[in-house]
Amino acid sequence: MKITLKLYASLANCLPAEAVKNQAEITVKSDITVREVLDAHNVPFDRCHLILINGVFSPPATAKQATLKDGDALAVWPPVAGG
Amino acid sequence: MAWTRKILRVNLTEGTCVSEPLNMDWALKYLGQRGLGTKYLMEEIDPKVDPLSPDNKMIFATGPLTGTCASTAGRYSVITKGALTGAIACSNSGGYFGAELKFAGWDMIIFEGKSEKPVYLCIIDDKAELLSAEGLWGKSVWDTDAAIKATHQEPMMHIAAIGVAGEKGNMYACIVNDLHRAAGRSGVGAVMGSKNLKAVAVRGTGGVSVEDFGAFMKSTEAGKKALAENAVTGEGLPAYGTQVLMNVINESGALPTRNFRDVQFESANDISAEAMAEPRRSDGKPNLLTNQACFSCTIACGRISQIDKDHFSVVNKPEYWGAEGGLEYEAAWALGAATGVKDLEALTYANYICNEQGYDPISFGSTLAAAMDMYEEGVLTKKDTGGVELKFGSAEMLTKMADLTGTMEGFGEQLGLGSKRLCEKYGRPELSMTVKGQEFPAYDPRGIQGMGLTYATSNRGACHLRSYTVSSEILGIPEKTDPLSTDGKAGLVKAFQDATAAVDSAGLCIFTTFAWTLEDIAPQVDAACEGNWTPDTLMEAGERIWNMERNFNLAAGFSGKDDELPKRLMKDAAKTGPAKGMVSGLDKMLPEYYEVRGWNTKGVPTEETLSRLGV
Amino acid sequence: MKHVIIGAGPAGVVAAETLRRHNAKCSITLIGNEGKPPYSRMALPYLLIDRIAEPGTYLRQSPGHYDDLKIEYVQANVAAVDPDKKTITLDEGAPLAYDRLLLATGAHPIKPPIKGLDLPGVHTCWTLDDADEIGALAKSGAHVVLMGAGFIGSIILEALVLKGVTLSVVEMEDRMVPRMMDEVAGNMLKSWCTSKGVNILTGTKITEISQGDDGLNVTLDKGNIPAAQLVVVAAGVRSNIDFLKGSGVETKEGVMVDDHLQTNIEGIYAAGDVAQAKDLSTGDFNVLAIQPTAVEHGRIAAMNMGGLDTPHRGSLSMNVLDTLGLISSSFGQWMGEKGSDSATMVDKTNYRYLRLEFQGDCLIGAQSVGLSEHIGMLRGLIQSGTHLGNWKQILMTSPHRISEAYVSTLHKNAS
Amino acid sequence: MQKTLVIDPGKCTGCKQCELACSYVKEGSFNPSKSRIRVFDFHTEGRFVPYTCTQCDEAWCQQACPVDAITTDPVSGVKQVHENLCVGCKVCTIACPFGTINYNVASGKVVKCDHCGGDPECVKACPTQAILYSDVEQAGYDKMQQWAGKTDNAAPANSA
Repeated sequence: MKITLKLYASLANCLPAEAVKNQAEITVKSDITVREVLDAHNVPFDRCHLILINGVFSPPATAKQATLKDGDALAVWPPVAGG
Repeated sequence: MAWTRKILRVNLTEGTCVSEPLNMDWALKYLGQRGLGTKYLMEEIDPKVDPLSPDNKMIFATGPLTGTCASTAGRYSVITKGALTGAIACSNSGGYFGAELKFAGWDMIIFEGKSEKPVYLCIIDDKAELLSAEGLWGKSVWDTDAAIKATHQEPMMHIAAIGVAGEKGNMYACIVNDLHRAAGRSGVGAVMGSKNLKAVAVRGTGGVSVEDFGAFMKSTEAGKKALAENAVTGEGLPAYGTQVLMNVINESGALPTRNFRDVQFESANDISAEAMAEPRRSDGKPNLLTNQACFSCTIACGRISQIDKDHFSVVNKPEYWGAEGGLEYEAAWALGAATGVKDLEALTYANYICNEQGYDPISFGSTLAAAMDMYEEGVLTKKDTGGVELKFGSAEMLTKMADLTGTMEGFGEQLGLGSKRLCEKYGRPELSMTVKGQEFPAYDPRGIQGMGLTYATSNRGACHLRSYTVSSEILGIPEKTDPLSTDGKAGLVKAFQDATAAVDSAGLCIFTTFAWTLEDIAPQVDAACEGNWTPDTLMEAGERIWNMERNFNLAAGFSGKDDELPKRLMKDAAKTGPAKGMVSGLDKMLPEYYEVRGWNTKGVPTEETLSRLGV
Repeated sequence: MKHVIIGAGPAGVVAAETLRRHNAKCSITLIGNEGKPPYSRMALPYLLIDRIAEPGTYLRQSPGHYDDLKIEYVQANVAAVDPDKKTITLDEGAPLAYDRLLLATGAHPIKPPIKGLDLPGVHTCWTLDDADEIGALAKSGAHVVLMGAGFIGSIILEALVLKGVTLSVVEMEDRMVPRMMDEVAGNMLKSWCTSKGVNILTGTKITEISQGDDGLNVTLDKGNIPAAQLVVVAAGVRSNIDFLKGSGVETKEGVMVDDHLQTNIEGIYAAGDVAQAKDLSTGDFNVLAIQPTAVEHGRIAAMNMGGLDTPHRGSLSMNVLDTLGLISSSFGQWMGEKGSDSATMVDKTNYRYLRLEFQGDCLIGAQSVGLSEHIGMLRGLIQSGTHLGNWKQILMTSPHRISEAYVSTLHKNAS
Repeated sequence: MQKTLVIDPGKCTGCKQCELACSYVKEGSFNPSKSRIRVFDFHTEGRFVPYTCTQCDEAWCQQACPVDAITTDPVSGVKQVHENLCVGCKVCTIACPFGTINYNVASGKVVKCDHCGGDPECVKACPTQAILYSDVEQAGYDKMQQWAGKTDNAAPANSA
């Protein structure tokens, strides 16, 4: 299946080479977990502060259980804030 | 201690500058800056005055911590009855000006009356005088800054000034200090312009003391350590600034786009922090040059940018080739997503002009978006706009309108009315995305429910800085709540509002609260100031200030009916993203909010509440 | 190697110390003639107002300083120099032999040819003894006349006012400190002093002083002033070169030296107020009677005496003055020169003034009033000949940004 | 080992914590105008440059002092003003080609950076490590020294 991986701020270094504007469509196995996607791209998990699946917050603590489905967008940020 | 205990009262009508002692009874109840300045305004003006009349007063107020080494302790606020809103206005600014005012020995300046001719106030320590600004009238903020420093041969002077926008009554004109830091919202610059006051220039060589230096150094050091060790304030903000939110909020489906028609902007990434740091294709340099701290700030979130010299907005205009204050999130959103423009360099240029001529980019972008909405609906035509096609997405149009609004020429004069007046003028008030006349900032209440209540109840009109529930609802600080739910938001908003009022009154920046709670702040305030300052007493002071501001607005003629959101947010559901199909649940939150506030069902504080708080 | 240094002012003392730093063994003799440890004339005004006691004027504070450095400190007047025999004659005792000789005899105050300058109650302010006598007469309420408002006069001026006297200052030039600052600055100082209750008479000459019943009657070429209990003469100084007559050492206003501070006679050097040495700004040879130059001369002369070839690029004229709290300074070609660009900022109300003089994009001179932060940068820029580049244009309209220009160009040069 | 302040303007954010720390320790209140270190703000370059005394070998201030009120610490190389001896004549303020010794009107004495006796407060207060306290051999110091040499009115010695 295919998902969109979006990595921002300092995590952008971990994006695949073909990524454009902080995102890349990647092919993954079915029911892959958030953690598996991040590990596969060497995203330092301790830096993954804000994880959104289709824009909805997914607590980092559940990254090993949270599974993705075809067409999902996984967006991840290190600790950031603004105003 | 901490307070200088001196107020400068400037009567512009009479041309006098008089020193008077600070009312310490009030200081111990309202702390300083926002709280104390508002207390003075409450006591001294009729809330029903015309904001642009000589009877309105304008107060520049520092906090007790302003000028100390507590992190971010360089702030001041401008408190007045807002030109844009007619409500209480309190616009908070950083840079170095606030601290300099304190070093000159003043907690506060109260401006009253109106000068017959343009003047500027020059303060060199305890010497304050009004000087002719006839040669400065018509000049930009930047030129005014340079001219005053040259006149006084004082490169170390810090200057807060209005540009042409403020002179000509742009309703959301701001007061810009240190070239690119602004008391930005509610049209405080228009009030200053109405008084014929061009600038306030300060040089201070005195020191600021605190009550207990030992305890103060210990608590501020602990505070700075906490900021440094916190990943958000220690790494995220200095590296990416507030602009990192562009993609976060867009992904969350709460980035208001094209005058709130949409909640996601397809080109958000082009105008984000990530884009600012990316080398440009044109010249190989990134838009972002470096970051800058305000006085005493150990976070340093400020952006300093440089526009590509060949970009259409600055080609042949070398005065814009140097480094200047760059895009912060709110400005990038208002100038970009709200208007549908994705040209980062054009946004940067428009932001420069906002700083140079002194007007609020949030209100400007939102007003322009409303005008575009009306243009696309055929309400406005080329005849109205001076031949310009006001279509969403045009970078050339954005920069042109920024120029015109800065000098209040052509259609810029219409844009200077602000969204509410403009839409009313053309018979489409519902297209104005405002509360109490003030334009929304960069969070869509359909995607972040708490912000709907925040906007509706903000005492200065729609504003994110009165209770930044985004912190909890999106970023999980201090704890995560569901942005799509209205549950518990009344209490959350109240807690954020009260805590923020306390932080704003201490002289600190609200951004510290990404890492600090009142548990971190109270020891710093307590060591600096007389009185007993604990998290509880700070919270209580915050609540007291909130209720006082509410009372001002009620006396000014506002009521619970003004705690509302535009129809678009209540009726038109979000089209995409997590909030797809949702509208704001304000109607559910508001009654609960009144209840937790101790207000009656009409939104009026009960006698019991007021007496409990000693308002 | 036997080094003899005549004169125990800053030039002499620094020379002695420099010699010792570079050579542990050589013999060093330092000759003073005031019966005091080496002291600083710069400190006299502060002695006058009791901010310091006499030991506070000493050039070196640690007891035994000269003994520790094995510098023989001798009290004597030098009567003559004999270059052929390489000896000097003292007014008492046997001649003293030298291998290298440094003339650091300084200067003495000028007493203009005006009748009455020898009367009791008329003093120069040059020595510790002078300070004692002035101190005794400058009592609170006394009327004191200060003759000359040059650099030295202006330094004494403040001390006299602080003593509580009623002060009249008579300056024959059209302004105060005419050899240090231009009309704008000089008049700013005058107006400042006047506002502080000092009677400043510029363009006025003292023609005669005579003893009257109430004190000294001071006659002016125009106008009148009350009788004075004290007249202080500060009419400039002149190098002490009389003892060199017949020695063969070339003198003009001072002792002529080359770019190694050596006189026309090998082995004899001169430094400080007595030396007519190279002026950095003009390349001319002038007497530059100021403390920093004395120190520089002393150091460079000693290096050369000790065998370390050390050319002297020229000294920069500079002065700083505190006139009743108003601080002023001047550097180099403060009056500009032919073809130089001038940038000025004047704020008469607040007694602030800055004038910069440029040759091309280099600063060649400056003067300031009411500014005291980072003023040394003016020296740095002039002396280093730093090219200011784009900053020159900025400074032409905004001279007050000089410290920014300095730091900016310094960093460009350093990196 | 002699240590010196090594300043990296590239890291400075312009927050002035160094000025606050310096003025607190030296003057007893928060007062940047009395700080011995000053941050210059080059706005149109987006550059902030902390600036203070380099404790130069030439010690112009010390040489120029007419009353021996400035001494060099033999171990640290720091030039110190002895307040009890300084008469406030200001000759050092014009002699120092760096402009880093300044007159303090309130005390009537001159003031300059003295590395806080070997534990500089500005270094501790800097949140971005733009100011470090390091061995003199650190890069950058030599270059400052070369520039300092240009201000010497003695030409470089041929044999020193």
